[in-house]
Formats: sequence, C-alpha cells, structure tokens
Amino acid sequence: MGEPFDTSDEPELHARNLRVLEALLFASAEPVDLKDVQPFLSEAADVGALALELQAAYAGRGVNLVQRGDKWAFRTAEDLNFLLRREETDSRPLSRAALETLAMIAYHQPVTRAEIEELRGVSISRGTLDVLMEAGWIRMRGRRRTPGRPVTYGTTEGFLDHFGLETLADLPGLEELKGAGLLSSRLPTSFQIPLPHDGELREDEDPLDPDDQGELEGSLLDEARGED
Amino acid sequence: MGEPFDTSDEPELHARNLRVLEALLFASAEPVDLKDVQPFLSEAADVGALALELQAAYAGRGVNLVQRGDKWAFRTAEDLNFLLRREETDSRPLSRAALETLAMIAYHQPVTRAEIEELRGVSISRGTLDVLMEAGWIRMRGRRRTPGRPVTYGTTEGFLDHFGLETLADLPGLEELKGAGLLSSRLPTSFQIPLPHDGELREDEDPLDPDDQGELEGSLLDEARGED
Amino acid sequence: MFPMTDTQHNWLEAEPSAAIEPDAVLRVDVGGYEGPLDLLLDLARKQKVDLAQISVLALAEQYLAFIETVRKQRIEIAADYLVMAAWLAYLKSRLMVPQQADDDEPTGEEMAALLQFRLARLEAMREAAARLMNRPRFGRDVFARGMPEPVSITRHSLWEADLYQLLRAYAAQRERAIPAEYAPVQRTVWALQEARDILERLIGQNFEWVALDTYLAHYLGEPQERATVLASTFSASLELVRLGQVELRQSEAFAPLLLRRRKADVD
Repeated sequence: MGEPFDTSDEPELHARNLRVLEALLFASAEPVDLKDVQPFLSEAADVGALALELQAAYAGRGVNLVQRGDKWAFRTAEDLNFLLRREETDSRPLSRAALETLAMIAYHQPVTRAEIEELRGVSISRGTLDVLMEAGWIRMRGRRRTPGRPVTYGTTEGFLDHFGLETLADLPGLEELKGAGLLSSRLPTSFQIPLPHDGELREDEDPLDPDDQGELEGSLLDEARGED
Repeated sequence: MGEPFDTSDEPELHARNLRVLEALLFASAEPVDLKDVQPFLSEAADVGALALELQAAYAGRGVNLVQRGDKWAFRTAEDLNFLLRREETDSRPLSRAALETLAMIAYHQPVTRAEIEELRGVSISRGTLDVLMEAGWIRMRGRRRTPGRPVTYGTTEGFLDHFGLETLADLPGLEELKGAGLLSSRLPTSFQIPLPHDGELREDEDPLDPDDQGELEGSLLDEARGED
Repeated sequence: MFPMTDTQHNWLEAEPSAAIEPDAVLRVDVGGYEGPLDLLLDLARKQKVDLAQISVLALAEQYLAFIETVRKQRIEIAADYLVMAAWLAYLKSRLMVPQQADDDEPTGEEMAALLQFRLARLEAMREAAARLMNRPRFGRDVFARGMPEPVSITRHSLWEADLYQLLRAYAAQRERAIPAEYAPVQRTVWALQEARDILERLIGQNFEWVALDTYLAHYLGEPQERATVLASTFSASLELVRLGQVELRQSEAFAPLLLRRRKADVD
C-alpha cells in the first residue's frame, strides 16, 4: 500500500482514501473521530485534510459534513431541516373529565390538583392534566406555600384565545350562569363563584424553578412549555 | 414555489430539488419511495430524473445511491465491503432448508408451499417459512385460484435491499436458469418460461383478506406485514 | 456478477454431502439428507459428471441399494424415501423392458428426463441460494446511514370544546357538589283512619243520598289539602262499603259521588 511519495499512485490512492472516509462517516452510528479512520487509509494519508476536502465537496449540498468538537458527521443541511419536521393536526372532542377539570381550573385558578379533586369530588388522572397541557390551555403557575408545596395551575392565553375570551373576567359570573339556565335558581345562599385570577403570582405562590418538572412527565412538560 | 415555465428560476429550482431529494434520501436508513419526496419538490419536478442524476453524481464514491424495487436509498459502496465488513450480529446462520426455500421463492415467485415442496422433494416445516418471514424477506402475496386456495409467496423489498438487488431481474444467474428451462415448475412443455414476479397479483391470484392469517402464526404474520 | 473473493463461502456444502465418500455412502445416516431428492442429488454428484449426462439407471440402482442397506440395518426410513424407491424401481423396469406399442404410460426415457430435470432444478436452486448469500449483503458488507435523521412529526391535537360546553361542565359540577339538604315541605295528609273517623261522624245516621263533596265542603276550602282529603275519604268510603256500613253511588263518570248509611245495619 501507500508509498506516500510515489506520485504515480497518488491520485488513485487519494480518491480511494476519500471514498473510504466518506463510507465510514456515512455508516457510523455516531460522530467519527478521525483518528479511528486512519487505520483504514493508506499509510501517510492526512485524514484531517481529507475531511476538509470532503466537507468542501458537500458544502452547498443537501447534506453537509460537519465538525462537532473533535468528531465529524454528516448532517442534513440546516436550511433543509424543515424537511425533517412535519406537523400534523387532528381534532377530537375533549373528554368530559378534561372539560370539567379545565372548567374548574378556569374559574378557581390558581388552584392545586388536590383542590380540584376536592371541588370535583373525584380524583384527576394524570392523563387529564396532560391533555390540557398539551392543548396549551393550562399551565403550571407556581407552587403554593403550603405543606407539600403543591403546584398551582392556571389557564394560558391559548385558553382565552380558543374560547373567545378577552380576559378571564369575561367568564360569566353567578348571576349570568343562572340567567343562562346553567345553574338552578335554588342554590344555597353560601354558593359563590370565585373571581378567577391569571395574573402575577399570588402571595401564597412561589415561582417554579426553571427546571421544575412539576407533577408531569418531562416530555409533556417540554411540549407544554413550548406552547407558552 | 415552482412556476414550472419560469426559465429564469429553473437552474436554481433544479439545484434546490436535487438538494431536497438528497437530504431526504440521506436522512433515512430505509429505502424511500420517491412519491413521498415529490411533495417537497417544485411542482413540475421529475423526481425520477432527479434520482438518476443524483445516482450518477454518487457513482464511484464511497456512498452510492441505489434503487431497491420502487424505492431508493444511499448505501456504502459494495466494493468497500472488505473494509467495512462486520460480523453478522445474528450469528445463527440460516438452515439449508431455509436458504433453499428462499431461493425457490425468489426465483419461482409467486409460488405456493406445495410447489416449493415439489421443487425440493421434501415437505417444509412451518418454522422454515416463519424464519424467512421474520427476516422480512418473504411475504404472502395472495391466494392461488386453485382448489384449496393455497397462499402464494413472494419476496419483499427488504429482500432486494438485503441482497443488493435493484429488481428481481438482478437475481444472480437468472438468465442462465431461464435459458436452461429451470425456472418452470414442470418439465418444460411450452416455450413460455415464467420469470419471477413480485409485482401486482397475477390472474390466478386472489388478494389476501385483511385478516387472512395465511398458514402462519399470527404474530409472525404481523411482523411480516410490517415490512411491507 | 460479483467478485469471487477468498471470503467466498459455500453455504450449502457444509453439511452431510461433503462427508460422503462413494464407499462411505452405505454408512451414512439417512437422516442427514433433506429428502430423497437430496439423497439422489448427492449420489448423482458421485458420478462426477454433468447432471444431464448421468446414468439414471445407475443412479436408480445406487439409490435402491442404499435404501436396501439402510433397511437391513433396521434404520427407520421416512415414507418419502420409500415412495421414491418404488418409483425408481418402476423407472428401472421401464428402462430395461422395451416399451409396448399400446402403452400409454410415460416411457422410461421420459421418466428419466423428469428425474434429471428435478435434480437439475434442485441443484440450480442450491447454487442460486449460495450465490445470493455470497452477494454483498446489507448489514454485513453494505450499510445504511448510521445516524439517520428521523422525521419528527409534531402532532397537534385540535381539541374540540366550546365555551358553552365549558360553562355547562362548570355549572354541573358545582351543582353536584352542593350538599343535598333535605328540608321536606310539611304537608297535611289525611291518614286513612282519620278520614274514616271523620266520614263516619259526618254521615252519622243519614240514610239519604248525599254527595261526598257536600260532607267535605268544610275541609275542601284549603286548595293544597283538597287532593289528600278527597283521596283519603274516598278510600275510607270504599272501606266502609266493604264493611257494609255505607252505600256508594255514582250515576256516570265524574258525576258526584253519593253516600248514605246502609239501612240494613240499623237494628
């Protein structure tokens, strides 16, 4: 193999080295350290120079050869990244449990999960909150300054937007609900509808840490955050 | 996008189409159907011609663009196999019966189990077909319109990909076998020599029902279907 | 087609046939063969000639001899092998006895050609399998992109819910949560016994027909009690009729109910 100064061989060897480097970079399951490629090349081959040459050959193409730290890898050209991200939408009705939970959060925010459960008289499955997070309608506001520091939930701007409300104050109050026939007229005098609050943290709320994972799955949380 | 007759744009559009095709093919480990690329190209783009152009551009390089049935994929160059060869991860070699059965199905498809047995002069155990199904190399095509409606078998795109064949016409020795009359299932009585066929169902084949379990275990069948 | 490198490996030669020498044949375990065709093909190879030129007669004799030896050793032979043996014995006889003019059966030559065809086809498939397996194979010689960049599909769920549904859900829940307070409205109900006592007292010893309403005029003044007064006294009157104390009469539907003391009772 490779007599480095045998010029007659060189163009062929050089081309072969390039091909080998290209194939190894392509097939590797992780970014490649050029040191690991050296044994596959002719003896005096300058693997760094080969990599730069290959990089130049791929510049402007659909795939680029990029350096990541000491290692090299093929990546889709950045301006074509959109090809790898598809968006799909499907619509389905919100479950009753999700609808009721959302309604509770809307009126009683900031509210903790335990409080919603007490108000509803049934426990909330994690999936229910996940769905509402995913829909971008609720968010974690902070943590209540009570034992256990439970997460407080509130609605998002996406919620107002979806339900056609300018502000939370547009949510109908007691008299309006009665007027619309949604609440019966025979209610105990103690029956009240709270004034929902989606503004700044209240006195009994602490802010969430940036890495606070709340009570939710990390992945869903990330999506939910992405919506904000 | 693409005004197909705006010539001033054309070279640019063409280059962009090539880049998009290159990116999408490069990003996928599996062969890609060009139909799936079309939506990302300019309106009047001829994706087949683009693929051939890209194939030519990669000919002689360390990575080649190859056709596998109706799909296309980037693969390391065949002649670099001496450098890249990896020991088979699945060290369990195929049994002789499985190998022969695979060859029978590849060269004689569409073929029924009884025909394979006639060719080999011995019955096939269920496990033999299961192994080939599991490897994703064979599939049930349909049912022959003969008494008993036996299942017909054929090869998959995974088979072409695994053995580096563009189409069934690339099966090694196909021409010689055809010339020697060895592709007929009986003593050659006519001059019509059947050729292996993995396309649409033939006249004497009925489609499988969606829930046709064939002659195989349900679980394996599901896997095999996944390959299609 | 593809380079015959030194890595070429004959996938199909590994097993039993390679081990068999011509005179070792008789010692071979029949179980090592994949059926009678496989055995025949192996025997044919021992003739070391092109399959098209083998002596089918000699082949048939070798096969029959092999089976005979195996049977003498009391080794169980699968039925396939015996069927083939019978067919070959027949083939042998057809080859040796001249064909009769009126014989519709295939000639010995035709049968021999069929056997040769089947053997050639089996061998061809074996070679084809070996050539397939020696091709540069995906995952062993040829590789896909090691770091594919999967298409990430972001699914947006457009949840369907409107403000009305939301409000209705809220109101329904809040109402459900209201502690149910039972404050039953106090209502005057005429107990049957009470109605009967009153009725008996009113009728007294009156043997004339008098409308029930007339007796009850005093009690029917209160509208909310009207229903219970009527219902209870009517029931009570039926009871008194049953006991034979009172007679009851109505001329037509919805006409006034008339009552009087039954005369027979006055003794």
